[in-house]
Amino acid sequence: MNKPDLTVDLAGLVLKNPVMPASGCFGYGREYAQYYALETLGAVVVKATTLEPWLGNATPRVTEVRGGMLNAIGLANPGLQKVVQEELVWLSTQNVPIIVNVAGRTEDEYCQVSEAIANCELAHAVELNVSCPNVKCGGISFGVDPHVLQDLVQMVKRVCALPLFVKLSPNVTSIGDMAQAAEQGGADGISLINTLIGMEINIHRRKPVLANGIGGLSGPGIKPVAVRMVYQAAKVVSIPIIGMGGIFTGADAIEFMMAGATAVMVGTANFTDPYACPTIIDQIKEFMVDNAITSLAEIRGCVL
Amino acid sequence: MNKPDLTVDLAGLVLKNPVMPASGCFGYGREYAQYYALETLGAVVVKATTLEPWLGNATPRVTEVRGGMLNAIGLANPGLQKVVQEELVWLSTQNVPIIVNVAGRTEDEYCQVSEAIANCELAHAVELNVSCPNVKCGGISFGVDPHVLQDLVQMVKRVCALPLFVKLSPNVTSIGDMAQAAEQGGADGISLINTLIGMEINIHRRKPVLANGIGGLSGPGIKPVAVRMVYQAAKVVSIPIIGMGGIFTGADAIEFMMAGATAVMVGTANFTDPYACPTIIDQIKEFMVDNAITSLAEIRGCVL
Amino acid sequence: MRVNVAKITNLSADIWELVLNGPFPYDSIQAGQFVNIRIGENYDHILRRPISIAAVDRIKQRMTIVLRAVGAGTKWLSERRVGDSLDVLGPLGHGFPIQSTAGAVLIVGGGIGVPPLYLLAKELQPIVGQLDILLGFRDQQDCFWLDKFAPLGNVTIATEDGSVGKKGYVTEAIVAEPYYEKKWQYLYSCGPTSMLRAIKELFVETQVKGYVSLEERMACGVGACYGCVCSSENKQAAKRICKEGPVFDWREVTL
Amino acid sequence: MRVNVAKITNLSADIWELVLNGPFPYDSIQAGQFVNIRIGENYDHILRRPISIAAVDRIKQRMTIVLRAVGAGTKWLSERRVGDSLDVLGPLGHGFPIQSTAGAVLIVGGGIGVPPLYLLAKELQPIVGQLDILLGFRDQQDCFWLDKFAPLGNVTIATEDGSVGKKGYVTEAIVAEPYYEKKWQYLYSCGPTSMLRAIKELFVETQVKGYVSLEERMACGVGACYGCVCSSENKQAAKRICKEGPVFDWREVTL
Ligand SMILES: Cc1cc2nc3c(=O)[nH]c(=O)nc-3n(C[C@H](O)[C@H](O)[C@H](O)COP(=O)(O)OP(=O)(O)OC[C@H]3O[C@@H](n4cnc5c(N)ncnc54)[C@H](O)[C@@H]3O)c2cc1C
Ligand SMILES: Cc1cc2nc3c(=O)[nH]c(=O)nc-3n(C[C@H](O)[C@H](O)[C@H](O)COP(=O)(O)OP(=O)(O)OC[C@H]3O[C@@H](n4cnc5c(N)ncnc54)[C@H](O)[C@@H]3O)c2cc1C
Ligand SMILES: Cc1cc2nc3c(=O)[nH]c(=O)nc-3n(C[C@H](O)[C@H](O)[C@H](O)COP(=O)(O)O)c2cc1C
Ligand SMILES: Cc1cc2nc3c(=O)[nH]c(=O)nc-3n(C[C@H](O)[C@H](O)[C@H](O)COP(=O)(O)O)c2cc1C
Ligand code: FES
Ligand code: FES
Repeated sequence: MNKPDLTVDLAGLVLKNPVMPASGCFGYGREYAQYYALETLGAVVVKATTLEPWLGNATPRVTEVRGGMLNAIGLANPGLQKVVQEELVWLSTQNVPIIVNVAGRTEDEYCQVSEAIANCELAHAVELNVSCPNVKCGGISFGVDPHVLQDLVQMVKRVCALPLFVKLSPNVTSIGDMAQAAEQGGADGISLINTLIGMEINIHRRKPVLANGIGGLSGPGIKPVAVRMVYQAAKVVSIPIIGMGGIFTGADAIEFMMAGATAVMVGTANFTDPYACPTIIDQIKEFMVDNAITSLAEIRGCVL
Repeated sequence: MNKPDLTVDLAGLVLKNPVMPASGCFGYGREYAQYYALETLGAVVVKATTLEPWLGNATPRVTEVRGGMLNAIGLANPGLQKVVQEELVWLSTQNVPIIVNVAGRTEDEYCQVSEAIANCELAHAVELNVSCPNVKCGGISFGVDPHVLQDLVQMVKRVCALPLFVKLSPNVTSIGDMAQAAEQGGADGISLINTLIGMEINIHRRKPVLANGIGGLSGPGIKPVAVRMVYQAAKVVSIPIIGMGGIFTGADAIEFMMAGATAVMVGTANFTDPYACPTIIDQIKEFMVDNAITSLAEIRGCVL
Repeated sequence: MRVNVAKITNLSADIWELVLNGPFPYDSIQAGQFVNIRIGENYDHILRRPISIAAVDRIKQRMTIVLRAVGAGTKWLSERRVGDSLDVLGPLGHGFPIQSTAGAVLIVGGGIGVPPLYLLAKELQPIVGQLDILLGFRDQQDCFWLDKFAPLGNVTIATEDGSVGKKGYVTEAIVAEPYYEKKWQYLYSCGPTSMLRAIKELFVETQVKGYVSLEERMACGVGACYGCVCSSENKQAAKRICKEGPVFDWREVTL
Repeated sequence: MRVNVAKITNLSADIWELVLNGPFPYDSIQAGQFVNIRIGENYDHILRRPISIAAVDRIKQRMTIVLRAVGAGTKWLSERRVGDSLDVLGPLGHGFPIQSTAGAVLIVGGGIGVPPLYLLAKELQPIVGQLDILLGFRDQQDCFWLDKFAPLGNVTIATEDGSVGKKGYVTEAIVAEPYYEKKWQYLYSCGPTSMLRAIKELFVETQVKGYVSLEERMACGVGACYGCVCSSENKQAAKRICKEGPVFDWREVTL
């Protein structure tokens, strides 16, 4: 048999394999570069970047729960300027496509950051994190109302020439509606899912474990919800989907692709095992060989 | 110290302790009666009951996933008449309050079943399962639109004299809105959460594991989402809340009560251990003794 | 209930025999009943795994199960050591009725459906005398317990590749028997649903009475969740395999 | 990296000492660095647990950790047997700078913060000679490694109930020393944040230089998730305890 072909095409961005670290779980790549060459990856997705530096939430910011973890980092990041100058400049020497996750409090902030990322010519795509609170709408997230989302995507698309992926929040009644809104707004692809909102209480201290009270649930326990949402989104949009949520093995990644994902992102698994991404790439390859799959297109969306 | 007082008052229905099996996870009680006396429980909550018998979905209907399980039973049940005659008549001899979970395809079906349950004088409360597809609204669940929900609750309340608990679906953007809609509709309490919608794919067969494709996710992995939703609902309603989702230990139950629940339900844990409910009751008692808590009211909603 | 692993034996590549002792109502076990076993002590596996009881020693108060390590749960079971304790529920379900059995009996087992038929054969043999026992396996590697079945009757083996006994499926071995439609009065079977279905087709036009043991994914294992139903031929309400089964009159269930 | 448990000793009710050998860059370990240990092999615990390196034997190529079993992860670690392998990442973070240390040194440890100070003391002692070592524990039950510290300096013990050494908190033992504000040039400390905060208050007006080791819940342990930050006094961007720490100049961080 021929060598299996792991390349995937994400709206014109061709990746040598479908596996990327998920935003916020891989810093800017430096920390994991000591474990393996970043060029092993399909792409590197960096932490959320905002216009100004964000300090993030008080600690504790993370806690393990059964089936996963909760985080309330609060999108802490050093701000656009430092991200570009100190991180992207370095990362661009690593011979791997770069996707910059962008967050903001207003549509204008999203536009400014996305435009600057496109103009700096160091990144290959932008991923909009629309789970942030929208200050104009009383703090309700951009990612829960289809109209708000479509407008946001449209505005960003106008100023950002890079492929634009919209990262959807799973905390909605209809993920299909949100996916369609992103597509209609002009998104080149969608990525999902961001974290489910959860909470853990320390019953001895009688208060939430996280300083922020609520936090984002990620890890193995959310995979069934994530696979279902990829499946539902894939039924209603024709732009490529990047699936994530609890991917820990190659088999998990294959499951998302069968549900309709073109590529996948790996978040929490990096914490359990810093070699998670390269291991998953190897396992996908192995599965393809064992099952005589020559290209991932053969299985993509096969359950739809 | 005095003996801890585990009684709770659910809208006038006084339970000797706050622990009940969750609907659908305990049949009609008969199967677990061989393991312990049902009167040990705060109440018994029976499987969803519909006007006519429902056959349910094709098999496989259940599968284990990391952090929990998926089910697509499809509310299989022998229908109102048999439930009353064959199950409630027996259960009413067990010296334990009975809560009947009611489901339907139309508002009229919900009303007929709830009214009949009230009139049969064997049950002590009705729990409306509003996660069922509403045939009039193209199969969208009653439990995802606040207006549809409020109307349903209002109509049922009019014909059903028993305390009425509305069991909310977690697959919504704002659980607070749904909780308020139930309260405004006249609900005497709300229970939450029902299962999250999930999916698992068998990558070797290239099809979903469950015959139904998607199913309901329950078990330890959903607890953080459930605790968060109880917390959010408790902030906006004043009727009592019954919390559930991944409760496996007394500590889990305490966590829900601290988030605002008056009582709790235990679902999937019964499958892992048939003695789950009595064990949880003992553990709650122990926690109260260890922490000098004389009444559960002392901790209820303490993180709100 | 907590029982202990008294012995664990690897019978073939992925098949394991576990002898369990410790407090358990051994005396009440019927052939065809199963135990539902907890996997691990933590929350990694919240559903128990149903495994048939394959043999009982009522004097020594112990029982035997045989399992194929196919996934995480059975793999965990295959890694137990002597002295480890297991949390089991059982005996569960309804076993094979044997009271009214009379006349020539055919027992057909396939793969990992074979073990409970050993207990059945041991209990039937004193009642009906010589049994015709037909066991199907994938290949030689896959065979087990042939020596244990040998004294209980007329044993025929069929393997898909012919490496042991006849080549082909068990149904081919059945039709190879002259007058097979009239040869037996009773039929007992356990194995993959495809096999049970093929057997049902062979005998549906005959007078042969009998029972099949079914499998389905289970959650509670005690009849409380309605996860494990099968449908009955008369379109009555679905039957729970864990509670009304796993053994059913083979004419009553849709396969 | 996979290391093996060479020895496991129960030091007191809930405190365990594990000697680990097998491939690990022992030679590069600095006092104050930690390892991040995977708990179990399945998905029940997806976050590693950070544990300080308490001792290294660079000749025998092994290291020692000491842990208190407080929750599921540390309990699991305390249940390891000799020969079991552990998946560890490390050495992680930045340890205690010792190059420029000169003058009288005070080392203050509290509870489970004591172990990394043993490695520190062993490395500092040849450089600066006699050390003043002050260790605080809850009670006699809670004390460990006193004999190991004894040869390294002038050791004072404080227990909350006075069952060993002085009664009270370590800070009380410090202020009991005449001219404590001027007694030492360097301070090294590790223990509960409340203790570090109290010590900082004692010395904030003095010229004493030094370092504290901080703790925070971690996810990645390598600097990638920004889960474990502490804030710095100059209101600059938060510092990651796992990467820029766990050891910080005590004047730079807000406690
Ligand atoms: C009444 C009954 C008796 C059985 N007796 C035996 C026996 O004696 N020996 C033996 O080896 N096997 C027997 N099985 C099958 C055995 O239960 C499954 O092989 C086992 O549950 C697989 O679990 P796993 O974790 O290894 O596999 P996984 O595939 O990881 O299991 C995932 C989930 O699917 C369920 N599942 C997967 N396959 C089956 C199946 N075939 N039947 C039921 N549930 C399944 C598991 O219980 C689990 O919930 C029996 C099944 C039933 C219903
Ligand atoms: C740099 C560093 C060095 C440490 N060195 C040691 C040591 O040498 N010996 C020792 O016994 N302990 C040490 N700790 C504390 C140790 O990491 C925690 O006690 C341990 O993680 C608790 O895990 P658990 O599963 O037993 O408890 P659980 O309470 O069940 O843990 C739940 C979650 O909270 C986290 N967590 C809970 N308490 C702490 C804590 N105090 N610090 C960090 N995370 C926590 C856990 O990692 C886990 O993610 C150190 C912590 C840090 C940050
Ligand atoms: C610690 C942490 C930080 C995260 N930060 C971001 C972020 O900055 N931007 C974003 O879009 N998603 C962020 N996420 C969400 C992940 O990218 C991912 O969507 C989610 O964790 C689900 O995948 P997983 O289960 O593989 O972790 C973060 C997740 C974690 C656990
Ligand atoms: C097998 C199964 C059947 C269920 N059937 C019902 C039902 O009939 N009516 C209902 O309201 N909820 C039903 N549920 C949902 C549970 O009552 C409960 O809300 C959910 O499982 C979360 O709790 P848990 O994590 O403790 O299981 C069912 C859940 C399971 C697992
Ligand atoms: S497994 Fe629950 S009814 Fe059979
Ligand atoms: S634990 Fe991730 S940055 Fe420190």
